[in-house]
Amino acid sequence: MAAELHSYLMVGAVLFVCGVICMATKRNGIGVLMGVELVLNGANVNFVAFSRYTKLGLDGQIFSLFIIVLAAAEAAVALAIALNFYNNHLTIDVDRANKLKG
Amino acid sequence: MLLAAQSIAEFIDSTDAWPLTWLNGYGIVVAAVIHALLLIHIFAISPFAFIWLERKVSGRIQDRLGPTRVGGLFGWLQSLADGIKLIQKEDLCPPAADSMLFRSAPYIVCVSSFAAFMVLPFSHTWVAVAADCGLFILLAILSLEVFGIIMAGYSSGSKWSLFGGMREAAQMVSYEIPLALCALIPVISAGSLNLGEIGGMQRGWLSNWFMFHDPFTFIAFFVYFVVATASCKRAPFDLAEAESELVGGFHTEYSGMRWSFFFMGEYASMFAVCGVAAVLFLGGWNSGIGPLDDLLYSWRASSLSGEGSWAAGYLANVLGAVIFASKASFGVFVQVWLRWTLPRLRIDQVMTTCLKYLVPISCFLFLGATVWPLALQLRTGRTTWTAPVGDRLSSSVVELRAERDKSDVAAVPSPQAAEPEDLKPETPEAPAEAVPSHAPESAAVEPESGRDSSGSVNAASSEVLAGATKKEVQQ
Amino acid sequence: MSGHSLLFTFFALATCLSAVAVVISQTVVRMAFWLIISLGSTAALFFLADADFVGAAQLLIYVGGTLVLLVFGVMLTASGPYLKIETSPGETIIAGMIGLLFLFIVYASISGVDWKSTPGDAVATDSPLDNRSGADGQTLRPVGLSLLGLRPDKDLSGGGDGDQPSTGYLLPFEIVSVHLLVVLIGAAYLARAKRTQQASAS
Amino acid sequence: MVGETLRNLLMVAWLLPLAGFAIEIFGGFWGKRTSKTAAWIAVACIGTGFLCSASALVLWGNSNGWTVLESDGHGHADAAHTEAAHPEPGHSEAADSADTAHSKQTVYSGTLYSLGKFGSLNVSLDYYIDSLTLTMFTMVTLIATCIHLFAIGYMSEELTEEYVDHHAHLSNGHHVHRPGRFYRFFAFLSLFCFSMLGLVLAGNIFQVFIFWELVGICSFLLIGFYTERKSASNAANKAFIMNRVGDFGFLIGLMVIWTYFGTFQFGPTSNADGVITDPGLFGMIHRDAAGTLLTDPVTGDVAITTVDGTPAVDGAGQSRTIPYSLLVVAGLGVFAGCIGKSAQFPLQTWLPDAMEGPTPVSALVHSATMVAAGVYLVGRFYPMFVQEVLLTIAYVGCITLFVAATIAIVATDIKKVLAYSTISQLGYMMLGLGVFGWGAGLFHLITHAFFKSLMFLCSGSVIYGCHHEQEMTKMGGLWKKMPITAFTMLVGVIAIAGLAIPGVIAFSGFHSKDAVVASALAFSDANPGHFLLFIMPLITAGITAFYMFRLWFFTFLGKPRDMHVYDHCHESPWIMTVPLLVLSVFAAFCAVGGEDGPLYQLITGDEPTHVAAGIASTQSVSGLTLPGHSAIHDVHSKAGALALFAAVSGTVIAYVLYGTTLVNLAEVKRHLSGLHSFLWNKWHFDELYDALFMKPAHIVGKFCAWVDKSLFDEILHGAARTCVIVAKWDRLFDEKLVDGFVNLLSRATWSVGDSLKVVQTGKLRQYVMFIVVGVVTLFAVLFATFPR
Repeated sequence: MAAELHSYLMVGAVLFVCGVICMATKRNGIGVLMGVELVLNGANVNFVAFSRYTKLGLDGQIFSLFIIVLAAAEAAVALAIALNFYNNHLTIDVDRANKLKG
Repeated sequence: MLLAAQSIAEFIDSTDAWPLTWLNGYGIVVAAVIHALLLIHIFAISPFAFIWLERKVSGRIQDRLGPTRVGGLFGWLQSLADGIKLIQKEDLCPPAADSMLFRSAPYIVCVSSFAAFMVLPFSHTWVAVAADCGLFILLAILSLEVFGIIMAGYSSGSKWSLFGGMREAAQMVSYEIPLALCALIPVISAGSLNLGEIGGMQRGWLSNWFMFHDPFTFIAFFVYFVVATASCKRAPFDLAEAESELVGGFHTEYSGMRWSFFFMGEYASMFAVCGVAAVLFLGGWNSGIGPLDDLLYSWRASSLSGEGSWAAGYLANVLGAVIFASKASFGVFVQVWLRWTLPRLRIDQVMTTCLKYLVPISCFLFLGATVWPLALQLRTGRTTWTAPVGDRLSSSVVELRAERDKSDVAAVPSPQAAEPEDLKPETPEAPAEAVPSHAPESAAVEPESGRDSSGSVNAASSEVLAGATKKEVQQ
Repeated sequence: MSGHSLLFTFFALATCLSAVAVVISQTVVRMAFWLIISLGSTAALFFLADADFVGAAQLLIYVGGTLVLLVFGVMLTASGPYLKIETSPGETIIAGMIGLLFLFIVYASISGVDWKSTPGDAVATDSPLDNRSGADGQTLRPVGLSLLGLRPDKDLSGGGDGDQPSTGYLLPFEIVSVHLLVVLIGAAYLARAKRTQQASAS
Repeated sequence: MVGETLRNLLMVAWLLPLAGFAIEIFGGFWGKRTSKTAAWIAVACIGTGFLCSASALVLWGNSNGWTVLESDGHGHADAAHTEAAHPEPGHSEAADSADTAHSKQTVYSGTLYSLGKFGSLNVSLDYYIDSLTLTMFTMVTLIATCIHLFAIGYMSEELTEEYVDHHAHLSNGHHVHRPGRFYRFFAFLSLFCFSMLGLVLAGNIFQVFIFWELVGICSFLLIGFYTERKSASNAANKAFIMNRVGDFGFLIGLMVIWTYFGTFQFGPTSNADGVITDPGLFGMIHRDAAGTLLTDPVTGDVAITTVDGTPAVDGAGQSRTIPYSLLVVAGLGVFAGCIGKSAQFPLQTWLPDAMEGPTPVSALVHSATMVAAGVYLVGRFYPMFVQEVLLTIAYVGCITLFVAATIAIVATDIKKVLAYSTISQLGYMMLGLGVFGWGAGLFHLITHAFFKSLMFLCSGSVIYGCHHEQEMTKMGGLWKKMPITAFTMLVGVIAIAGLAIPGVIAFSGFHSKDAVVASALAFSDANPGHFLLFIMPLITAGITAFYMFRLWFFTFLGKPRDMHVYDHCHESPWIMTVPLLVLSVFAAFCAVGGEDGPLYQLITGDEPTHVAAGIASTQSVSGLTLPGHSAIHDVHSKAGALALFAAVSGTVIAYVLYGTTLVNLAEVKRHLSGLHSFLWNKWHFDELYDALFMKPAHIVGKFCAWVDKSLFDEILHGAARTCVIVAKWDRLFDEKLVDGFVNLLSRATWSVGDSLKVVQTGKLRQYVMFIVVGVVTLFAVLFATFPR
């Protein structure tokens, strides 16, 4: 059991790190969003694994459900922001969004 | 769990009375074999049959014969011949295409369409995966199909394809909402997302079908059928592949087997949505004739308990599968019929129909179906007209009481020692302090059982209900 | 190697490799494709972990909803076919190295925990979701009851570690519902604001 | 019943002008300034009032069988008269119902409307109706009707949208152009009539005061009618302020009365059952048959009596008394008000200036009615006056009549002459009242009202005919141009001069002045020390005849002095001449029969009790002897002869000087230049007041200004300068120290932010990298710090 939990956590870790690298390297705004999705999924995997293999029980599943729902909401808002950004800058390159540069 | 076809496996593993006891321990293998056979032989061949059906029907509708050459008078081998022809064709990939996506898109479409059959029951317990949230999984898998189409449209490197893909994406995402809402209406009546369970509830006379459960489900059936037609991008909603506007839509650039995969996927999903309609609204594998259903169920029960012949149970299930398949096929026939009868809508009309009419109607129906039992109870004292759900729930409460009485005789439970898993609820006559303070509210179950029981009885009855349904599914 | 671990290995590999592919891909649509594979495989992992409902929700909402939305975004913001916005190789290399370092750190922390000996017997000998309350992935009903404020899987009658009654997740559920509505309106407003500006400008 | 009917009739007559005023002033709906509607409404109101008054008079006479007119002859007047005409003071309907048959009720009093009760002070609208009230009512309404009619003609120039006032100049030398104010004039006239009638009807002294002020306001409005003229507005102010001085005394009198008597009402008050609860002012001062005041035996103060004439006691059992000196003060106070209102010495100077108003105003307000209000009040309040007060009244009247008459000799403005004549005649009335000739004074009031209003209207007619030329020096020979005016004016002049052919014909002035002079003679006979009180009016009678005939000769006889005026002169239209004729009839014949005639009998119908018998010196506190009717009657013929002689002499002198060319007027003037200029400057009263009041006020004001400027201002400026210096230092502190500290802080913050902003690259991806690096570092530190 512990081995399986371990494997699940590793899968989650890989997803998480991939998401972070995705966020760090992609200049496309949508790509960054995808990175965020990956990160959230890494967390999801961990929750479900804990739900299955520890005494966490249903709570883990419900947390992952909430994460999924909030990810959907976040995607909707982020997409709207991205569209607005595109309308204003005619590009989706996040490096152009440096108006807050110090 | 996904591919293990666990219900069949468990069934085989646990049966003692059966002659097949030598199979014990190898249930998973048997189940896999059965699953593969079903998938290949029935689900994969059925699209060919439907393609033939479509050609014949369209021919008749257009006052011509349709295919007649291959395979005799009815041309029933025409689809096979077409398949052979398509296999032989060259697999083209345009230079402007993103080849990796271009090649993989048909697989996504095809796989997602066929994977839906995993949770679709053909007869009592004849289901690959008897998942508790079967309907949910089915809808989820069906919704993946759109991805393949978008991929195909985007990666073809053609504007016709891109337009078709975009249209398809917009259309399917929009129509998923009323589809899910309409599918949920019988679910409300049944109180379960388990397709096998829902089908089993509609046993008995025709009036037990959920279509006739109340006015809202009756209307919901037709709405569902329209929406299902649209989500299969069938005419008159086939804007994604409208040949008069977009040449071929998303599959303009495809040829050969990849092209045919789209169509196999389309016909598979047609059958899938019609199967869902059959299970949800049209009684599933039940014939609609009370005595006949009872007879078939008694065959199954006797074979299951080892008293009767296993062959009788198997025959009963085969008969049920035939009944189910004919209902679903009739749905497919109607879709074909519609395609050759109705003109195509414009894309804005399609979206208007969905967002301005079908979604509000579905919402209204959903609301009505929610309020209906309440209103009916106020008038008549019971929550259903005809359907068996209420009776089933009431009988389970009766059973529960009998069980509770037995346990009362055996031992008086102390509140501290009582485990929730024990299925030994507190008696209603017990002193107030004996009732657990966390007792859930009666909202957990149907009003029938909640009406005359305390909170703990409710919780327990819901447990019993869960157990009972599971038992039934495993039969 | 049991069937279960075989399947797990397959889907875990699919998940991880697709995720890496997402990082490596240069085209957004390809990224989306690999992301679908990754998330779909994750859903399969959920099924394997007896979380049917979560897996189905993952498929329906994530794959079928969110990603379609993302692809929409890609198409609406693409100024040409197969849009590529390259990242400089140096950045990629640095990011990769830091990512590897990060992965190593996470791995170290995962393997650093002795799950068996943690206080409170954190790792159960078997799934706490026993037969009655939703083993074999039959978690639909318990999850639904939890969202309605009931916890059939928890012993909260006083025999457990505390007397506190469980309220389940009714309140978070409602909050998330309202949150979704707000997001719906907000997103609609955001997408609409530009158009009215243009209308007023023209 | 009779009382109620009388009350209602008089109320109608009183309130109708108010209604007219409201309609005229608020009903701008007839809009056009050329409409005469306002005038006709005013005439209708006051005319109806006259009819009501006249019918009330007739009704009143019928109810008591005209007993007052039964002339008993002066010789045996005492017994019958006092008893018949004077039941106890505080005669009321209810109390009188069971009275004897030969003594019919003549006095009615009661409350019209109770305004409020403040403690024991009962403020209400009361009425007090006796023969005097009715006579005054009839006289006022009759004269007012005539003057209203006259004014329609006189004021017709105002019937225009744009009236050019030739006497008012703007700063650029142009005449003032303004809309006509025809309707406003009549509105003010109506308001004045209402006020005057209210004053006459008033049943308590406080109510009298209210209408007294209202009359003053109307006077102010009418004098200042040509408000654009500076002289007019000055005159209005002067009149009003002069009246205020008198009213100050009036208020003192009111306070004394209120303090000691606790009531303002003249007549008795009865409750719902008709039982008299409060005797009223006139009932509280009790005189015995000899005219002696009832005094408290212990303190010697004057006792206040109850209804039945016994001394009243207050709540503590003490008998209520009033010190004699305060009774004098109260009387003098009330008389001070009368001085102001009736333009007596020393407050007489406002009246000639009041001639700035339109001539009908002068006729109505400043000759016939308003100025007569003072005399009327003295007559009304007569029972409250003790001998010292009466003596004061007599001397004030004496001085006034002489001073005014002398000024009138040299005045050349036709209206000014008449104004001084008015003052002089008012002096006669006051004198008559002061020397115990109650009936004589009021008799002269009525007759004078008729002939003076007649003369004023005549002068108005002349002015109107001569296009607003008022200087007599520019007139002359107008007899031919305006015969009606000249004739009626002559009637008035003869009346005021007191000319008569004894036993044949005598105009009203002869009878009334005769009565006054007779009273004065009786008084000076009884009190030889006060002989001036007889000599002065006798001389003045001659002066009066002189200046009145001087006026008439100057204006109507002789040669025209200014041909321009003469050529454009014309007779007035009928609407102006008819009132002249009507008034001339009354001026001539209203006093027919003299003291045996109906008018005199009517006036004296409700004479105060103690008047008829007179008071002997032994009964008098101050040792004065007040003559009774019989005493006056004894000297009547002697006084009449003397007065007639004086008048004839004056007439002859006037004729010699002005009617013929025998005497060189300029020579006379040169010889008497000192006297002339003294008189021309009105005895230097204005200069006197200027020196007495204005100059000291100016000196005090200048001193105050100096204190303000050089003392207070310096203190303030010093404080301000100190503040400025302190503020400069404060500013230095604020700018250098506080601001410096704050600026230092902000600069430090700024530089820190400036150096930190480099971190904010604005690149999303770098932020992510920062986070990752941070997490990695954190974990590395954790692992290094807590090894397994």
